Amino acid sequence: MIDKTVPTLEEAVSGLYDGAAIMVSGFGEAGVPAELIDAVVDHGATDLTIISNNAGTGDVGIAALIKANRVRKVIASYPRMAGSVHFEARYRAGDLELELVPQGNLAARIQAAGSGLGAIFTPTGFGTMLAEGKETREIDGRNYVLEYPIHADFALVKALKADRWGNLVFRKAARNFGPIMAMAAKHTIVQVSEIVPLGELDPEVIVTPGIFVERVVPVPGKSAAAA
Amino acid sequence: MIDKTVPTLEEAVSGLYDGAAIMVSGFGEAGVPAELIDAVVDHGATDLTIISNNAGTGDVGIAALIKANRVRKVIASYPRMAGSVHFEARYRAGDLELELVPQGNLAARIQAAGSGLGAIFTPTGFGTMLAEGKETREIDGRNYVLEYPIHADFALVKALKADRWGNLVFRKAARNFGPIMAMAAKHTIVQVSEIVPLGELDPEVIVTPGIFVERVVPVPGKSAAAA
Amino acid sequence: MQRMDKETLAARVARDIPEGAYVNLGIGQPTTVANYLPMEGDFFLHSENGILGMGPAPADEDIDWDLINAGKQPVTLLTGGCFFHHGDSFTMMRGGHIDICVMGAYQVSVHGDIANWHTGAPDAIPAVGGAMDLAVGAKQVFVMMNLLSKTGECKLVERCTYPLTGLACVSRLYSDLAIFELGPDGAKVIEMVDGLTLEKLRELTGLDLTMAG
Amino acid sequence: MQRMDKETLAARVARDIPEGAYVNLGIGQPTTVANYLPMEGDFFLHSENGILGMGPAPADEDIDWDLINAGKQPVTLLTGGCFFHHGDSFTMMRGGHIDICVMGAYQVSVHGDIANWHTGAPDAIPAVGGAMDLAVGAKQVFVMMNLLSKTGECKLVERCTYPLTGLACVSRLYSDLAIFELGPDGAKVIEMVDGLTLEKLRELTGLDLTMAG
Repeated sequence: MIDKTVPTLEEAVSGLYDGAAIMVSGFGEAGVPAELIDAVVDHGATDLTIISNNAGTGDVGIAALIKANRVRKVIASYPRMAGSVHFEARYRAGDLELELVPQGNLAARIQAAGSGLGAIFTPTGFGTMLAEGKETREIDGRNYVLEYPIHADFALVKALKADRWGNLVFRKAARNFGPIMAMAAKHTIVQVSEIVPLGELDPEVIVTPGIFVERVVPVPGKSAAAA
Repeated sequence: MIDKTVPTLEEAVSGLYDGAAIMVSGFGEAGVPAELIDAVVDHGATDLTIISNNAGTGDVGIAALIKANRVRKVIASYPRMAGSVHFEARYRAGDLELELVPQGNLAARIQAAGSGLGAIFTPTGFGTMLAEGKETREIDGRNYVLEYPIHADFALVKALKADRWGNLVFRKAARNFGPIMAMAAKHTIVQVSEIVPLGELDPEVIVTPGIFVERVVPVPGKSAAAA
Repeated sequence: MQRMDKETLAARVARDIPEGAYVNLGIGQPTTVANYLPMEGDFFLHSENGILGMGPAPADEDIDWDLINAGKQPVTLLTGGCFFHHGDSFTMMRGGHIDICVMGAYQVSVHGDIANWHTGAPDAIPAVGGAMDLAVGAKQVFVMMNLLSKTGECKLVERCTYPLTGLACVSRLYSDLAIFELGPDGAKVIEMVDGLTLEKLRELTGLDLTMAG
Repeated sequence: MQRMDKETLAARVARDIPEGAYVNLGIGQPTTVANYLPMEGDFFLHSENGILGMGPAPADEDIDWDLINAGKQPVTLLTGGCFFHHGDSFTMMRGGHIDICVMGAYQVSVHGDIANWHTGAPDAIPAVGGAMDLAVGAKQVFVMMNLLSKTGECKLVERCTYPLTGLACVSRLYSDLAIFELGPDGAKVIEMVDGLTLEKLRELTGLDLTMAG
């Protein structure tokens, strides 16, 4: 019997290692796997590359990792937000490398990694600073920039429900990057509000099939609805 | 009030024109919009390019269009099947151009069109006849073939249910190419077993958001379940 | 002459959005355009974080932090709306499925270039979000801004000096003083506020403006 | 020597598929491998047309033509299985998420090249389906076939003469006479049927075979 659920956050992140590239789901606060990130802080892995839309605010989530000086590089579209003080401090101190990626290119490069493409020609960013030094090409009268997939060793994802095969459903706009990051990482670790029996998730409604998920850990009562 | 439903198949395909490129959903018989294709036959548009996984069998569906000599070109991964007699006859007679595309490249090129990419480097087909003459590149030690998006003027799609905004859900493996073709065509026309009131489709469960759908026509009782 | 206030301008932009349009409203001033779309019509508001059919802000007791817009403000979902992941959301944007997006800007060029993500200041920490995807992907890009900066410099320019967000993509500029059509032939004036003349507008902008045909 | 019959061979392939594996079984002979996966274990069968968790053929009265496999035969869905579109299905295949695929072949080379979609006959109407995507994308590609053609020619070759499906992708060949490991160092024999010797196998294949280490 295959059971991908693990009982503790500690066990969920036990495979992490120094230097790992980690995708973190979430947009703003919605869909951020805050407890999994706390577990990464506790784990102690360092020299991490974090791939996420934002770079955390206040002292929680990615901001906590940055504060603890565990992050070498951030790949994000919108790292600077009200309250992203730890990111700003480390960045200004030169302790933190930033690769700024337009949000749609971030999504498309993550999808390219998940789907095994070698590179994509995307129109986004053509003619801007963010395409400087990159290969470009005119195709059928439009201009495109060549962008490469973003792979990760781990994806930390927050979902609403999972079963023991790792099938996932999400909640409202907390879905955001979760499904595509789950596809792009070698090891996808998911925190969910609820583990449900196999068969309870409608086969038509499963958003992320279990093939993309390695471990699932219950973190009850942590969906926004329950907050 | 926006209502994308139209009462008749005739009205659903009324915008077709000679020379159009038409995507047709379906894999085997599942998800084939047979009644919409019949309406295309009745419409009379000719010199069509058909983009579909298969090329029809017997005298129905795409086979009926081919039999009526309305098809100039087929883009497919698996055009030859037991019973694809009209395809074979026209192809051997030299009346029908065939672009054979590996199934995953067909899907990826349709997705590239829907998502606005200019081209993709895909590993599929590298070193084979189907990549002859195409640009290739080694990226991070793997070999890739440059493939271009497949756009269409129309997509004919079969779904299970729709609401008046064009939101869609599908049935089992009849989903197949429907959602990605709906994204890649200028005009997406959908036949459904049932039109439901707005709000009846759960927002978490809608597979194809209405933004990708232009017209919906009810063809009651034509899902496999009801057959 | 009487500058249009922000609310009047938002209402003016809303008038150019037809029923049934799929619309992305940028963070800040553009968000207010939603308040002026006719309640009785079906307008499809898209949010980059995976929402189509966004409704207005909720009552305090209905706030759900899993249901926020691109500006991270709580919103609601209309009946018929739906959720999807970031891949599909940016397929909508990059793939040309959004009919109209409305954005703010630091500068816009007469040919439709836009600069709205980076001031170019050497110590600025950059953040780009989805602006470049919208600029390149929406069928029509509308910009909404004051025509003049606080220091009186015209933000409609021959050539942007701020770092670009997108090239030749803005079709209309809605400003507090005038509305412009932008494109390969440069800026054409569509409307001006009462009391403003083309001559005066040429003076304010330093551009050789003509009226739209 | 005793050739393995098709059922014995299917059972032998099944023995090398660990519980929890995500597996794509090709049309024809490979499909029968499913019959030998232990009932009490969780095996995840993928079908390119958008199914994960495929179950066995249904009873006649339960046939549903919206629930078919890649060979267009009616199947069932296990509890816990799910449906998805072709984009996601080939993401699973091309993106390296399928652990094992099992395919038939016209020819396989000692270095793992495979030819299984086209005889090369000038009048053949080609059809490729998902074979090239599986060949390039699955973590391990197993081939299942008779070692010799009906006319006695060896189908394990130094270099394929039929049009290729994929290059250097097959890791194992399960044939009716022997099982081989394929790769950069050529073909190594893992097992042979009773009564067959390495010498005899070299003679049959015309290849300079060695036993796997």
